[in-house]
Amino acid sequence: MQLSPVIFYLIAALTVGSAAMVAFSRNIVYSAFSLLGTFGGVAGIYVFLGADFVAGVQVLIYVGGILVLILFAVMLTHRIADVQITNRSVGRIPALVVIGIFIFLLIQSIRETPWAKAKEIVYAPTTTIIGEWFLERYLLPFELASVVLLAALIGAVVLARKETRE
Amino acid sequence: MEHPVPTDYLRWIVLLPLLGAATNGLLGAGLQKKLGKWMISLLACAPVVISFLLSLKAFFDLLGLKPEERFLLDRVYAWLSLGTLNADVAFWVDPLSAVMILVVTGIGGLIHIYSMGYMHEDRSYWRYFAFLNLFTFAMLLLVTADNLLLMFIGWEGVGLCSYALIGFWYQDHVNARAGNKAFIVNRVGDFGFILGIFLIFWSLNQQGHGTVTFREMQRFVPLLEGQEMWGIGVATLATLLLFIGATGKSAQIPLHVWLPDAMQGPTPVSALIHAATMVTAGVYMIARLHFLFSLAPVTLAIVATIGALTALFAATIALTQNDIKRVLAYSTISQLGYMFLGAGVAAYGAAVFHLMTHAFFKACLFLGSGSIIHALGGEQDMRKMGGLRGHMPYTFWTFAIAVLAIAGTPLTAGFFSKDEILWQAFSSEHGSALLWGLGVVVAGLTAFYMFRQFFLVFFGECRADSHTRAHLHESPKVMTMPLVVLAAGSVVAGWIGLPAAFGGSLFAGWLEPVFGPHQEAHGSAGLEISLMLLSVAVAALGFYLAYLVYFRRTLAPERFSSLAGGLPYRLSYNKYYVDEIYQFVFVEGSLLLARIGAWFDLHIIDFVVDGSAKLTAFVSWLNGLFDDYVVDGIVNQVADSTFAAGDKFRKIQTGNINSYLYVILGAVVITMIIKLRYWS
Amino acid sequence: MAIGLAHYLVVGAVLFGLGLFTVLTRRNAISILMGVELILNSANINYVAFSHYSTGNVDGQIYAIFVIMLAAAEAAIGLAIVLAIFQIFHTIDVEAAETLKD
Amino acid sequence: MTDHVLTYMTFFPLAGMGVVLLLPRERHDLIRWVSALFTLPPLLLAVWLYGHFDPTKPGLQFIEKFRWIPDYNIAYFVGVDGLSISMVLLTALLCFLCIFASWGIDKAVKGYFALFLLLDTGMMGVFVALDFFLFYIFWELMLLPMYFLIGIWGGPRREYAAIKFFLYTLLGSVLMLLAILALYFSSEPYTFDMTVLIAQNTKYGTAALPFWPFDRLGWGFQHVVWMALFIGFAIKIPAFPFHTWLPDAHVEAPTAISVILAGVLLKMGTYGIMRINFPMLPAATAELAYYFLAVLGAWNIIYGALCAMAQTDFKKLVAYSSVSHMGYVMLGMASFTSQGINGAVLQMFNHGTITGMLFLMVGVIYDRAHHREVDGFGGLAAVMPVYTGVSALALFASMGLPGLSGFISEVLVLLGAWQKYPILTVLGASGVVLTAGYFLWTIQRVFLGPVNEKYKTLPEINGRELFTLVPLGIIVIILGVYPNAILDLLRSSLDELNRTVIPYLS
Amino acid sequence: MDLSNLESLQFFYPEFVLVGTIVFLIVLDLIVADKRWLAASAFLGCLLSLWATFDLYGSPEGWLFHRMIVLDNFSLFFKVIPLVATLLVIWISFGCREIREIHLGEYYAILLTSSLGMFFMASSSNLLMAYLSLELVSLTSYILTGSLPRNRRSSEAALKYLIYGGVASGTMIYGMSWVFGITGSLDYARISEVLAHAQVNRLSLFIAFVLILAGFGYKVVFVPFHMWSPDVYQGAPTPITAFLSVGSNAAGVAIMIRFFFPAVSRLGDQGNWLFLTGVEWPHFLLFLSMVTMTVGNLCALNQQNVKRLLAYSGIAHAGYILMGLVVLNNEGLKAMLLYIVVYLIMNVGAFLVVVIVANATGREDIEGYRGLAWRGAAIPAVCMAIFLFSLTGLPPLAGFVGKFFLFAAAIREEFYFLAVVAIINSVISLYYYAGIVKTMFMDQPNPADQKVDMSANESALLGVLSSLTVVFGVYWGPLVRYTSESLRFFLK
Repeated sequence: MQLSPVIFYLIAALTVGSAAMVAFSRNIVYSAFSLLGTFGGVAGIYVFLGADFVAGVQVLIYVGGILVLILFAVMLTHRIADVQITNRSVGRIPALVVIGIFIFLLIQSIRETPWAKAKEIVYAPTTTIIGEWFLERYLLPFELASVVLLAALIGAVVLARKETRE
Repeated sequence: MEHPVPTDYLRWIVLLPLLGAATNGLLGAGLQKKLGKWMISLLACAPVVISFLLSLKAFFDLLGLKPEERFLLDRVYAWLSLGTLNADVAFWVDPLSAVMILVVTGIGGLIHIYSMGYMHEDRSYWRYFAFLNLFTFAMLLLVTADNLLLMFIGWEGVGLCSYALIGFWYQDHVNARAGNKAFIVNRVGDFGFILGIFLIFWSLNQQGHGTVTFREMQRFVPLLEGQEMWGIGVATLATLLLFIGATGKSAQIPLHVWLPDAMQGPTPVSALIHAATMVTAGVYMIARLHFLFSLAPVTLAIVATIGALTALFAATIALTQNDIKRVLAYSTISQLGYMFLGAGVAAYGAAVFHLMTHAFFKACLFLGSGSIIHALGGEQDMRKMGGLRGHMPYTFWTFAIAVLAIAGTPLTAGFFSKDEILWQAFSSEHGSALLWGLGVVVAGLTAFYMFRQFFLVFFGECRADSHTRAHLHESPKVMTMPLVVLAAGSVVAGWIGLPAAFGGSLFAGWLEPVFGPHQEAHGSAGLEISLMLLSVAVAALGFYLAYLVYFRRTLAPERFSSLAGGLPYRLSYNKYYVDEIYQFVFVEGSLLLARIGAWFDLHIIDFVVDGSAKLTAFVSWLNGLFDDYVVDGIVNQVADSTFAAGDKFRKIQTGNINSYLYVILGAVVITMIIKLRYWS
Repeated sequence: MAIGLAHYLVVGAVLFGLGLFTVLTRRNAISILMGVELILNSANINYVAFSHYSTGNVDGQIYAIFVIMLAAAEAAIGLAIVLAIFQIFHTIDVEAAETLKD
Repeated sequence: MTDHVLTYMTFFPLAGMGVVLLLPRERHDLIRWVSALFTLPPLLLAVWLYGHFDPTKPGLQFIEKFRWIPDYNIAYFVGVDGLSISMVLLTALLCFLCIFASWGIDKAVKGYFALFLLLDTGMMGVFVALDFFLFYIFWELMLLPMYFLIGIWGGPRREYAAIKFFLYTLLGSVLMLLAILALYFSSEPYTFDMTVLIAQNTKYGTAALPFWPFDRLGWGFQHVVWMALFIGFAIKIPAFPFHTWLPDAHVEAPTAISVILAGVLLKMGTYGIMRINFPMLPAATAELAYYFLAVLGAWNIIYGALCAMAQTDFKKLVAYSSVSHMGYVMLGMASFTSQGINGAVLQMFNHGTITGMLFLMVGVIYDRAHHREVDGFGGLAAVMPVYTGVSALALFASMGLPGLSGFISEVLVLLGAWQKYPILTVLGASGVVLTAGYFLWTIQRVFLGPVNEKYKTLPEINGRELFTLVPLGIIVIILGVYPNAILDLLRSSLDELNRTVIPYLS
Repeated sequence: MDLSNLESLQFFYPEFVLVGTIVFLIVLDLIVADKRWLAASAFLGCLLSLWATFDLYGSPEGWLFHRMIVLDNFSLFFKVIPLVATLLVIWISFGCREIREIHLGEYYAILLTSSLGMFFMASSSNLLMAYLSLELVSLTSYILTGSLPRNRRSSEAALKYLIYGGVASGTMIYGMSWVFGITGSLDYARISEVLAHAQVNRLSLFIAFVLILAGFGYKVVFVPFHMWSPDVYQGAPTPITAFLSVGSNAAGVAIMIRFFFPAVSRLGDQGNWLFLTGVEWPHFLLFLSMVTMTVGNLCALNQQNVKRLLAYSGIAHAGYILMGLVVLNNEGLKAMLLYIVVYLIMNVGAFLVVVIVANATGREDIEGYRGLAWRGAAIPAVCMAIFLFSLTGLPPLAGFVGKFFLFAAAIREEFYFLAVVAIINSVISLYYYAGIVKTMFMDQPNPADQKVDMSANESALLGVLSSLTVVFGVYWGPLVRYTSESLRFFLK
């Protein structure tokens, strides 16, 4: 199955463009909303790569969860009444130069590197196999992840709890 | 020389005074309080007297031996033995040291006795005698030591005692300073002396015979011939170094400066240390090492020249001094110059002879002056004396004899010994007419200044104040008796050393085993007698001038002092400004160096040390500054753009992540670029 | 031109760069967190792409899922902390609370 | 008992420290007496050792060796030869006397004596250790108590002095650690055993290392290791220019600690060089001794003397005189002659006793007058005659007056050095004159002259103080008259040591 | 041995015990009123887990859970370290005034979870496990740091920590993705195999390693990934600071060793490791090591807050520890493990004294320690001096032994320059450590300063830690043997 490069480029442009918005926007709310575009674009790329389950997770968790949390944080810490919400940056020009060189070097080495090659490239639904592996090969990480989440849960409670003892 | 006669009593000659010193030093204060001063006197004088008796015994023991076997040795224990170095604590007596121990214990004993009277009023009576005994010990050690290192102990020991006794009345800074000066100047000399020892030892060691023992040195020293160091013959260099030591101890140019100041000590001390014994150590040392000096004609020439010049130089200073003891001090220097002149022309016997006679008359002079000072209540300025002849008959007569002796009046001891030296200076192969001439001039000057003193003190009007005059008195017996003995010695002692022209010298014969056969003079007996007459004439001229100026007062002293615009007078009166020059060059110089050193230490080295600490702190501070201002500072300046409204939350910042990420990224980028180039 | 591994990786690299840029230039904590999310996404693109092109199995995808999950956990805790600070802001005098100075 | 005599000597004070810590803190006198009690056995044992040591044998005696950490070939290995036994004697004696010199300490008495006893163990250990690792442990063990003893019980600038001392010596000792490790990894099999390391001394390379600056200097492995060790030791000696910790530390330290510092600690530098650099790195020693021992030694003599001359603080003056006197030790050991090297060790011993006396004596007037300005006194001889007598003995001994111990060692050193370095010897000998200069000047200013009205009623030296000074004075006199008392111990060991280096002398 | 999930369980009980304790704590928190039970059960749980860990010694080495984690002595060692650290921290927390304000049920549960994460950091043999465990430790650390209620300092520290952690781990997983892309596997053994045989692009591998180092470096706290540590150390409750300074540091070292040695390098014949030519991460680390110790020490010089000072000193110590990595042989690794043990003892000891002082006076600045020895706290002051001098590396204290082995490793491989830099740093470090000692002993207390006293359990722990510091300084044979034993990797 061959997807049109045009669509790929569109999605890639969406991803990168929104990311640039996140990076460059002077308004923190804009930045936060631009994340939506990036996350969505990345989900699209996952689809391109035949990772349907991951794409779903991306949308559910990133867009549905993390983005909301971030927006929440932005809103909480900025009075909504403030019209001019600034998100100043410092030292953009040198950063741009360094990062530019860095990206250039990354791309350069990406092109030169003989990446591992799969025997064949298949496009098939992955949910089943992921589910199986979670319970077989990746059982330990899976369980560990639950501990992580438990800890995060408790932690969030510990950190954000309003003190009652007084 | 090869086979010493072992004995075991020599050690007591040396150690008894030490014992006396130790007893008085440790217990003296208590004894003096409980039992009185007589106990101190007893403890101090008895050892010296016994030492003298033992010395006599040693002398007669020597007499009983065949001349070439006259050599007693008392080996106590092995002192230092490392590698090839072997130095024992051992004492020896040969004819030369026999003379010395007799002089030291004999004259020393008399001075001890004299001191009983002189120091009777002093609170620290015990301390005085402890030091005096200690000095006697050190001097005896010096003359009986059988090796150079042991001799060095005595050598420095006399310096120490001299220091302690000069500064005996330490509560006056002047005295303390004089003591310091004596010690330090002596140290300079010792510095040369010890280096000389090293050089001799190692040079002999190179020949396989490293030794510091005199009798072995005498055997092996000829091996040194031809050896060189720094382009100078080893024998010459070694003797020069040793001679530095001798100039220090015997107050020769240029290290003579301490002796006049040393007169700050009690007068008997001046008599014993600064006239009769310690200052002659240099002469003794040269005589002792004559075999070495004989190998070094250059050194001998230098010794003779220095001796002659010192004699002249000191004599000219003595002409103008007003302090009774200072005149004697310069006279001592001058007489020591004679001895060096004698030694320098290889007439060691003559030098030692003069040493001995000089001990008598100079001790007599000093003790006499002590008696005078005692009578005048401490007054030392001759301008405030005069007319003492009637008040102090013993002192006057003994002083007169001693003056005659030192002035070289025929038939006195001084006459024979001085003329022996002058004759040798003229006739010896190392001598010259010039040296002789200098000696004769000095003889004239000596006569002048001695009689000047004599007349100023004993004749004319008494210039002391009335109070002092009222208390004028002759000194007690305990003081005058030694004067009498010494005065007698000043006459008689010379007769054992008659010139060859008058029948030859017993003394020279006695020393023959040490110095080898008496050198036959080049000149005839007639020449010797005519030269002798010439010098007597010069001395008589000196006497006459003094007579005119200070007795008859027909010739005003100003006639002399205003010569050539008064410059010679001022030079002489101010001792040629040598003290001032030394003070400026050496004392101030080393203090300056010291200050520079301390400054360097405090400011440069510590600066570097503290500086490196400070630098570290500074770098650390910069580091902190970077964090606080560059990184956080950037942050704080844009504080209003925080994630809270207004500026209330300005501290909720990410801090310095950015700068450090720059650093990381920069480093990574640079490394990558390097690596890319490396691969392409 | 066919779309291959390199394309995805380049998108990942650019995203990574932009994430780093955000981290570098922003002073605001939440903005930096956004930058972190960009970095995480760029890594995830890589994993999924490698999973597709290089290994042919779902190792990479699973890795990506874990990353997403941990990002969520981290965001939750981050929010909780921000909330905690917010609480203090309302209850405690800011000047008095300014304790963390060096 | 006799099998472990060195161990007992070393650890008795440590046991004493334990006991002192258990005592109630208010019982000051009890603490003092217990401390004295625990420093006495090492002294008695040292005397016993002195009697039973066989001076004719050059090797090590009273050896004890136990495996300590066998995985790394680290052993508890102690023993003495002529070189160390003299130092052991000195340490035992000074520690015992210094307990009495510390009687006046009344601040945190318990802590003071506990630390003092710990220090004692450290010092003793350094001199008996034959395992390099053990040596290093003991070496560093001294640092901590010293730091506290200066820092807590010292004078007004004690903190600065303490930290300066600490930093200096630590810098030196870590460099030493590097050298120790380098030697360890050069041995076969890896070992810290000094005797083995010495036996393998031909193995350490002398070929110039291929990088700057060693290629220029022509320094090989052995030279670099030598240098690292040397710096460590030179700081302790202290050799110019590493000496500036010394005036500060000495001046600020309490009297007893100054005595220990000057009497024992300084010796460790020269001891280390002789114990380690000489036999272990003979080739480098032969090559570098001229510059770093002889020249530096002569320079130390003169420089220290000049600095001393400019001081007005009595204690600082004595401190700088130590710099000067340690120069003789360096010069002597660089001579590689029997006289020089024996003289050097004898000088170490003598300097220990003499400087001990000097510091004790400064302590006595400081306790009375509460200052140490040389110019602030005057005429003390009339007020405190006994004290003056004892002080004069110490000062004259320090000046190298014949008949006292200082003279013997200085003369031996200079005599030994003359053969190899005549010019340096001349310079060194001129230090004798300078020393006389500043000490005499000091005597004049402090003891002579008119009595200072302020101090007319100063009490005479008391029995306890006299008790600390007199034994040292007696030793000073005895060794001046009969130096063989120590030289006999040293001779064969040091000549043996000399023989390891001599073949490398060009 | 390559075990499947169920088979693995028999070698998994230390973790099980720990997880069980965590759950038990959460439940217990709801039931009991006396919170001392919580501490007791947490302590007991850790003790049990520790016992279980020791019980595992001697069991066969191998992979567990489909090659997710490895069972070997090395991983056991790094289970013991966090457990011991946790035990000590629980003990310290017990009497700590700050901690009393925290909800103890959650506090202990999170603490133990963090410890659990450290277990996996040391044993993971898979990039995913490495990331996961690292994140687990990080997340719990953020929580612990921010756990002081109504404490702005603590919350700010937590936020800072979180942000740095996020950046670091993000960077790390980007690097890991490249490793994954190059080798086609997440499994360490497979990665090692591919790297040994296949032709790989050195440049991209190097970039990947550097990026991964960001994640590790952030845990080990070396420059330039150290910036969080002063603020976090200062802001966190003191027992947690102690925990982070030793536990998370050690875990970071563990994961780093595990990745860079068995996964990337190959073991040579003489116990030296051969790394891929052309990928000079050791050189990079050599440089980082020197910079880290220098920056840490220099910054510590100016600090006025003891916790902050200890944070910077911790950075310096991370630099020393890195020395062991740089020399690329087992001696160096052994020295690192040894150093971690002694660092654990002395650093926890130092923090314990900080807690004691803070309990009594509420102060953490050096000025608050003025004349401590004369304020009734002679014993804590003496112990503090012992710990600080041990941190300096003075014999006969344990810290010396640690440094000794590091220096020995460096000298043996002829890294003289590194050794000299380390030495100069030791000397510099003396200055600020001695500064505290000086304040405690040589300065006189102000009349206003409170007296300091301590409870029995604190003094007991203090006694144990300080005597261990001394004992290990003198007799460290068994310790070295234990660490050499622990240096056995399971390699296929």
